[in-house]
Order: sequence, then C-alpha cells, then structure tokens
Amino acid sequence: MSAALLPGWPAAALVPLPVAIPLAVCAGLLATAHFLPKRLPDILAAVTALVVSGLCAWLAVRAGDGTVDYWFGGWEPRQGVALGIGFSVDAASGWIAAFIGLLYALAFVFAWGFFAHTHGHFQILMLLFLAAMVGFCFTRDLFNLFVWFEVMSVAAFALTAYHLEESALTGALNFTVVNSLAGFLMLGGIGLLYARAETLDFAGIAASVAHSGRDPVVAGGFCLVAAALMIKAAAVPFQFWLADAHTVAPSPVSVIFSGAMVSLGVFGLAKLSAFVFAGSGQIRDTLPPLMIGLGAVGAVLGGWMALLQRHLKRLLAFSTISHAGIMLTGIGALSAGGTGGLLVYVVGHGMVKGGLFMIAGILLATRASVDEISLRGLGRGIGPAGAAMAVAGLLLAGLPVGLLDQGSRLLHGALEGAHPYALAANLVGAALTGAAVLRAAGRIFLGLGEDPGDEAGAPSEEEREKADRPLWLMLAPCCVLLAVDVAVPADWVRTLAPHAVAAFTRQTLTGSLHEGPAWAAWGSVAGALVLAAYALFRQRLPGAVERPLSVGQSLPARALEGLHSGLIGDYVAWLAVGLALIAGLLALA
Amino acid sequence: MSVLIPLLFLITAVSGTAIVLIRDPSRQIFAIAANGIVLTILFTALQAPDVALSELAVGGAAVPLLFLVALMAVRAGTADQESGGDGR
Amino acid sequence: MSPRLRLTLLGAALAGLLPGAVAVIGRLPEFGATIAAYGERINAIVPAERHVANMVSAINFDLRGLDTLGEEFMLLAAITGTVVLLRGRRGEETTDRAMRLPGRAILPRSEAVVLTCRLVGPLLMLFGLYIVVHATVTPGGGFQGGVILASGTLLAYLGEGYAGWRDVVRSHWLDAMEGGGAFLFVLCGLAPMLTGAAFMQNVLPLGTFRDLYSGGLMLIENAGVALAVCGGFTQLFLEFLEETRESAGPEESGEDSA
Amino acid sequence: MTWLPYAVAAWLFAAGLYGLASSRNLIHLVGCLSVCQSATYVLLLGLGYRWGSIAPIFYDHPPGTPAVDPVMQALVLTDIVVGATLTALLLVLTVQIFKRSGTLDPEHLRPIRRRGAK
Repeated sequence: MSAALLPGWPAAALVPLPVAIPLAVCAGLLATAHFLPKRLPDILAAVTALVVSGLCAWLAVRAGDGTVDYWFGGWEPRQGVALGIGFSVDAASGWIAAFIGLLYALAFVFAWGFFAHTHGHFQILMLLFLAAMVGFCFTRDLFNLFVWFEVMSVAAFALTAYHLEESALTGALNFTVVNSLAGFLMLGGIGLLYARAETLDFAGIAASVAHSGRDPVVAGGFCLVAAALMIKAAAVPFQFWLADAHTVAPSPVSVIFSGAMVSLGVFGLAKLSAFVFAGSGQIRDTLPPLMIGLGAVGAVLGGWMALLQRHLKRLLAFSTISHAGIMLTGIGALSAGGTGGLLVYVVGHGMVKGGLFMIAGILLATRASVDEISLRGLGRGIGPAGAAMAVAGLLLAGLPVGLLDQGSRLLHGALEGAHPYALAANLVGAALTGAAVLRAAGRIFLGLGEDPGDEAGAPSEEEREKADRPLWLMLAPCCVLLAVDVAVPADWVRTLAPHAVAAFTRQTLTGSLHEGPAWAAWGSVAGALVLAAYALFRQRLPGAVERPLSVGQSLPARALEGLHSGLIGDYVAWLAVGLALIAGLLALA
Repeated sequence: MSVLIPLLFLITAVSGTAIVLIRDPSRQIFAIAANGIVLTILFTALQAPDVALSELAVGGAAVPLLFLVALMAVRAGTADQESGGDGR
Repeated sequence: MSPRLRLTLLGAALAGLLPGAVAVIGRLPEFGATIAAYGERINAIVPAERHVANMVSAINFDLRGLDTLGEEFMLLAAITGTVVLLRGRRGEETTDRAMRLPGRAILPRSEAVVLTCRLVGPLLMLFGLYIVVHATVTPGGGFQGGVILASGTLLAYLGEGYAGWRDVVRSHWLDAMEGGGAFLFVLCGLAPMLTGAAFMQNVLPLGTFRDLYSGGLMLIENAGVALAVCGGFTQLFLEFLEETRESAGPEESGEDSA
Repeated sequence: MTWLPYAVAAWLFAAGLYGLASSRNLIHLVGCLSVCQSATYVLLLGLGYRWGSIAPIFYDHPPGTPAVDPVMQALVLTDIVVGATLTALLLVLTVQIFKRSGTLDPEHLRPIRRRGAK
C-alpha cells in the first residue's frame, strides 16, 4: 500500500532508518528528559515504534522476491569481498521487524503512564531494545549481529529488574549471567569462523563454509554460535533463565520478552543455519537430530511445566519455552516448509503471547495479583479480559484460524512424513499450554475449579503493579494483537510465504509450501479442552479414576519443579551440558 | 619476543585462575586489578596498543573501582545490620 | 542439585567438550603465522582512502562504524539501567553526608591527598583530552579518552570530598552530556544521508595523513563518543559512590519504584 | 607453542565456568564471569597476531609495513565495553540483592519461592 504512495523512492536509501530513528529518539530523550513534560516520552516512544513498524513493512514490500541491500559508510564490496557492514532486508525479515515495531507500539500504549516518573528511562531502554531487534533482523554481518545481540541483552537485563523486589533482582541476575555467557560463546564462535573464513559477511562465510568440507573449526564455530542463540531462544537445556526472568519482569516488558526476544533467537538460528551454514554437510546432518530432539523435548517439557504453575506469568513463561521448542523443530525439518512455518509462527505466537501477558498485566493492575488460585472468581467484573484470555488460550492450543495456526500447519506439513514424533510433540505441547491458559481463564473469570491439583504446590509470589490506567486502555492493545493475528488474510500469507522463504534462505524454490493435515489442529484443541476440563472439574470425577491420575501426574511434576531450582550454579552446569550435547552431535554427524 | 609472548599467555592463565580461586571478595579485587594489568601488558606485546589502553582504563582502574564500591556498600549494609540499623 | 552433584555434572560436560576443543585448536591457523585477508585488505587500502594512520580507529569509526554505534548505545543502556536500578529506592535526592561505619575513626583528608589530587586530576584530564583528539593518528580514541576523563573527575572526588564533588557534578547535566554525545554520533550517521550519501559515509574533507585533522567525519564521531563515554562513566561512578552513603531519611519502600 | 593462546582461552573459559558453578558469593561470581570474558579477548587477539608485524598504526612506519590484524583489535575493543557494562550492571544487582535479602550467597536466593517457604 505504501509502495503505491511513494513509488519513486529508492527503497535502499531508507534501510538504516528503522535502526537509526529509535536510537536518535532515545539519545535525545536521555539528553532532555529532565526538562520534558511528563507524558511526552510515552507519546514519542509509541509514535517512534509505529514509524519503525511502517518503515519495516514498506521495506518488506519493496524487497519482494529478492533482498534490499545496503552498505554502511558507502563501503560497497570490492571484487566481491565485503569491506564494511551490510544490511540485507528480505521480505520475511522485514515483516518480522514490522511486527516487532507494532508489538512495541502496543506495549507502549499498554504501559501508558505506568513508568511516568522515571525521566523516560523506561522508554529509553525499550527504544534501544527495539533498535537492537531491528538491527538483529536486518544485518548480514556476523559481528554486527553480536553487537545487536548484546544491546538487546543489556537493555533486557536492566528492564527485568525494574521492580527491585528480591525476586526480580535474583531473576535478573540469573538472566544476566546466563545470557552474558551466551554473548561470550557467540564471540568465541565468531573468532573461530573469522579464522577460517577471513571475513565477517554472511555471504563470504557461507562461501567459505561450503568449501571447507568437514572442518572442526567451522563445526566449533557453529557449535558456539548456535549455543548462544539457543540460550536466547530458551531451548532445552538452556531454558532455565527464561522462567525466572519472564516471571519477574514488569508485564509490558514480559510482552516483549516472550513476544519477540525469544523468537528472535530462533529466527537468528534459522537464518544462520539456512544461509550461512547451509553448505556444510556435517552441520546439515546435525541439525535434524539436534533441533528436532531438543525442540520436541522443549515443547512437551515447557507445556507440562506450564500446566503445573499457579503464578500466571510463570505459567506463560513456560508456555513460551514450549512454543520456542515447536519453532525449533521447524529448523530441524531442513525444508522450505519448516522455515516458512517457523517464520509465520514467530509472528503469530508473538501476537497471542503478547496479548496474554497483557492480560496478566491487567489482572496485576486491577486485581493486584497474578496468582491463579487466589484470583479464583475474582475476574468476574472484567469479563472482556476473560473472553480475550479464552480466545488466546484456544489460539495457543491451535484453533485453526489466524497466523499462529497457519504457522503450525506449515510446520506440521514439514514434519509430517519424516518426523512423526516431532509432529506429535508439537501437538502435545500446543495442547498442554492451551490447557494451562484455558484452566487459568476458567478459574479466574468463571470461578471454576475450587479443588486445585498439583498447581497448588507451585511457587508463587505476591506482586502488584500500579492501578492507574483505565481498563479499556490496557485491554485495547491486547485485543488489537489478537485481532491482527486472526484477521491477517490467509491467502496473502499463503502466496507470500514461498517467495519470502526463498529470499530468506537465499535459495531458489518452486511451488507452494505443503500444509499439514486439518485433523491436527482440532486434535490439539480437543486435547487442550479435555485437559482444562479435567483440571477444573476433577473433584466431580469418581475417586477411583481421579486418584491414580493425580498421583501419576504428581511424581514427575515434583522432579521437574526441582530441576528449575533458580540457582545460578545449576544453570551454568546445564549450560555446559548443552554445549557438550551440541558438540557431541556434531562429532557423530 | 618469542619467549615473552608465551610467558605472558601463561601468566594470563594463572592470573585468571587466581580470580576464580580467591574466594574472599575483598582479596579477589586485587586479583582482578592484577589480571587487568597482566592483560594490558599482554595486549601491548601482541601489538594492540588501542586495546591495551582501554583495558588499562577499564580493567585496571574502572572495574576494580566498581568492585571496591560494591564491596563497601555491602560492608556498610552489614554494619547497619549488626548495629540494628535499617537492614532487614 | 547439591553442589557436589552440580560440579560433577559440570566436570563431565567439560570432559566431554575436551576432545572437541582439542580438535578445533589443532586445526586453527598456527599462532602468529598469518592474519586474515579482511584485516590485510584494510591495512592495505585504508591509509590512502581515509588519510588516517590508526587502522583500529578507522575500523571503529568508518568501516564498521555501525558496530561502534551499537556499542555506544549498549553503554548508554547499561548506564541508564544502572541509574534506574540504583535510584529506584533512594529516589533522586542526594545526601551530602559521608558514610560512617560504626567503629571507624573519621580521618580528615590529609593536605597531601588534596594537593596530589588537585595536581594529578587536571593532568589526567589533559592526558584524556590528548588521547581523544589524537584518535586517528596514535593509539586511543574517544572511548579510552572518555574513560580517562571520567577518572579525572573522580580524582576531584578524592581531593575535594563528596559534598564539593556533588556541587560540581550534577546528574542531569551528565545525562545531557551522555545523551548529547550519543545523539551527535547518530547525527553523524544521518547527516550524510541528506546529501544522498550512505549512512555514516565519510563526506567531509579527509585532511592530510598523520595530521591531527585527518579522517573527516571520524573526528566528529570520535568527539561524540568521548562526550558520551565521559558523561556515562562519570554518571556510573557517581551512582555507585552514592550507594556507599548513608541515606538521609527512612528509606521508601520498593513498591514505589514501579 | 602454536596452540598455547587458544589453549589458554579454553582454560580461562572453563575456569570461569567452574567459578560460576561453585561460587558462594555474588561479588566473587561477577569476578568469575569476567574471567570467562577474558577468554574471548585472548582468543581473538591470539587469532589476529602475526610474528614480526607492527601495530596497525602507520605513524612511525609507512603504510604497507606488515601489521597485525586491526579487525580483531576493533572487535576486542567492543568486547571490553561489553565487559564493563555487564560488570557494572551485575554489581548493581548484587548490591540491591544484598539490601533486600541480607545475603550474598547464591545458594540462599530464589527468583520465586514456594508458597509459605519463606
């Protein structure tokens, strides 16, 4: 649409703006915030995010079947060798960046006035976070990717601890230590790849990787970089930090964390494995067992853990682990359908999960709690939020409408033949997380489920956020997210996806992408409904049926909860285990 | 040079290990500052004067200072607690 | 997990990684034998194209200027975060009382300390300034110089005492300095776009090789970085030192920080 | 000798991980994280060095003299900034954690507690 309005403009000239504008606004805010009126940072931040979103969407349209390339400082490649840093915008990266911009704009609206007396510091950190994410999506330089990765992390660390409770601080500390290690691993991997490829440009590295055959240095570089991105993407066994950080962060920040940051880890991994490392046979052989194995385990484990929670934000955090696992299986499928499904899924999941965290924030603000059991029946006065939560729960479970469903159908199609177990794990994960959300919605807004099951023993903590915003102002962005997820025309996505995937992976591709069976979606929705109904109406079942079920559920539950100990030392040990796992699979491939 | 550089690498390994092994934070600060200086010398020997200068400013001065202040803040808190001050 | 189990797990994982590490190290280019083509190319072409002697500065401010922009804002994020996290509870008000540890004698600052600081402080700042302006010809640049300048202001703290320092250094001026420096840097990226050039393209006259005024746009970017880093690090030191003060009144509760 | 810098880098990273896993004091833990980071400095600068080359500053030597890799140095410069920012943020978190909970022992801290366990 905007392409028609501005036909003559060279698209390439605007590539740096989605990164530069938020940076300029946040530097300006910092310099002058002391003197600005109170509401201005809010307005400025929301408008900036919208402008970024619009620019990215326009770039995505202009990228079309190819890419829009841009070389910073005018350092064009000479004799095919890159000298400076380049951005390369393909349709998929552009649309994902546009979605991220929209998510930020809505998060700013949601947080309206919430952080008013902090001299715009909240907005400054969020805008930096936004700029880093857009840079991360667009860059075609490995070290530049690392820089944006780190800016993203540093902004996220500070935002997590914003509440300054003991729990928030400890969660932020675990998050910081684990993600700093991710940064160091990534830098180490960059060093190894640079030693072999002698360049930092994606295309240059890809060419060198394709020539080098079975080379331990390339494999080592991949191992370190992949581990770093999998830490960000909260893949098992690197997932521990996520539950801590997302639980304690302020809800507008959790919207961004779950909606965009985690999925960007998967996005980065997909880009690198499809573009940079595609030429290495060893890595191609490693990806299916690694990504499908860890992704499937993550999908089920995260879903199960979600079902065991009573702290609403922690429940949603575990469901994000589950959905990140589902996305990872898309990388492991090694097909255009898998990649396409994953990219659509990133956007759909971000919208639904962002909406859900907003509902948690609404409960925090209006009912001063996020504890599912103590909130039982208290949601009756805010029915629209309950309806939104139920819709979001059904969408998470796989209700066949909207972007999220289109993403899952593509993923199912890619997994159907060769990896039936991964398909099953995806369905189970979706059903479990959907069931957890539906159970919470039923309990909070309908007052059902007076006899809580295992979730009663789960950790929880009292928390509240300021109740200074009208309900509609908080509910509107949530509804916009869900509405966009449902309303994006399916045919448009269906025709766009094959071209976008071809440009994303820099490969040529013909035909449309294969979609999975229709029964799959209904199966996971039915599973979610049954599970949620069991959790809410368990006391009505005869004891002979109910008792063995709940015992069988409790034992693994306690063990899983014990694993997520919250101790930083444990997380570091698991990180080393995960690294060894990747290295082992690479050695065997 | 061909003896100096390997030697410096080994000293770096030792001074880094020392940071891990010295478990008392008030003594660890000295190990951190020493490691900063050792890295500075190593970087100079590796023909990286720019990096050496930043490491000297950051690793040899700014970072140990931040550690020192953090330690002082914690000590002040401990003293508060012992004297029944506002610490919890 | 018990600490012993955890260390066993870690040990097993590291032992599993060992053969991989050995294989990688065995196949890495021999130490000191050769350098990458990218670096070699930059050494070959940049002195002539950008008239600067210091290749590292040329990479930081020209070829890979975007990385430095990101790095600058990473610093800004960290310092903003530090301010948010430290101020959350104590608010923005400042106390001019020095911290007192019960049982520790209060020593007046000795004449020698004051004198040394008054002498060394300005010298250090002069040195920092030297490092900043010589970015394109000798080692150093905005970042290193900025940190040294910030240390110079810290010496004023040692020499003049807390109250005197707080008088000189105002927090929102530092914010303005930090934000302004970063803004200048972004502007150096955006301004060339108005002339039709690329983001951060070096459109200014390049000056003469080995001269103080060489590198064109790099000099302005360098000044921006120096300003931002100096403001940022001074802010960082200030907020940290504030932590060692005794709070003036009863502390407000953490709830208000949201 | 040819492998020494890389082995030192791997050793430093492993030592840092051991410190992180076994630390009983958060300030000590932050120090251990900086050891992990110094591993990356050593690796990158080790990869960028060449015997008999000058620093990549053509002030005293004319352009064209063999010099070491400036790219790695620029990367390490960024890395040092990352290190400083992380250290500052972590120390702030540590100080605040101590103020809230009165302990610096990571074994006694939980991001979220079981009901009634406090």
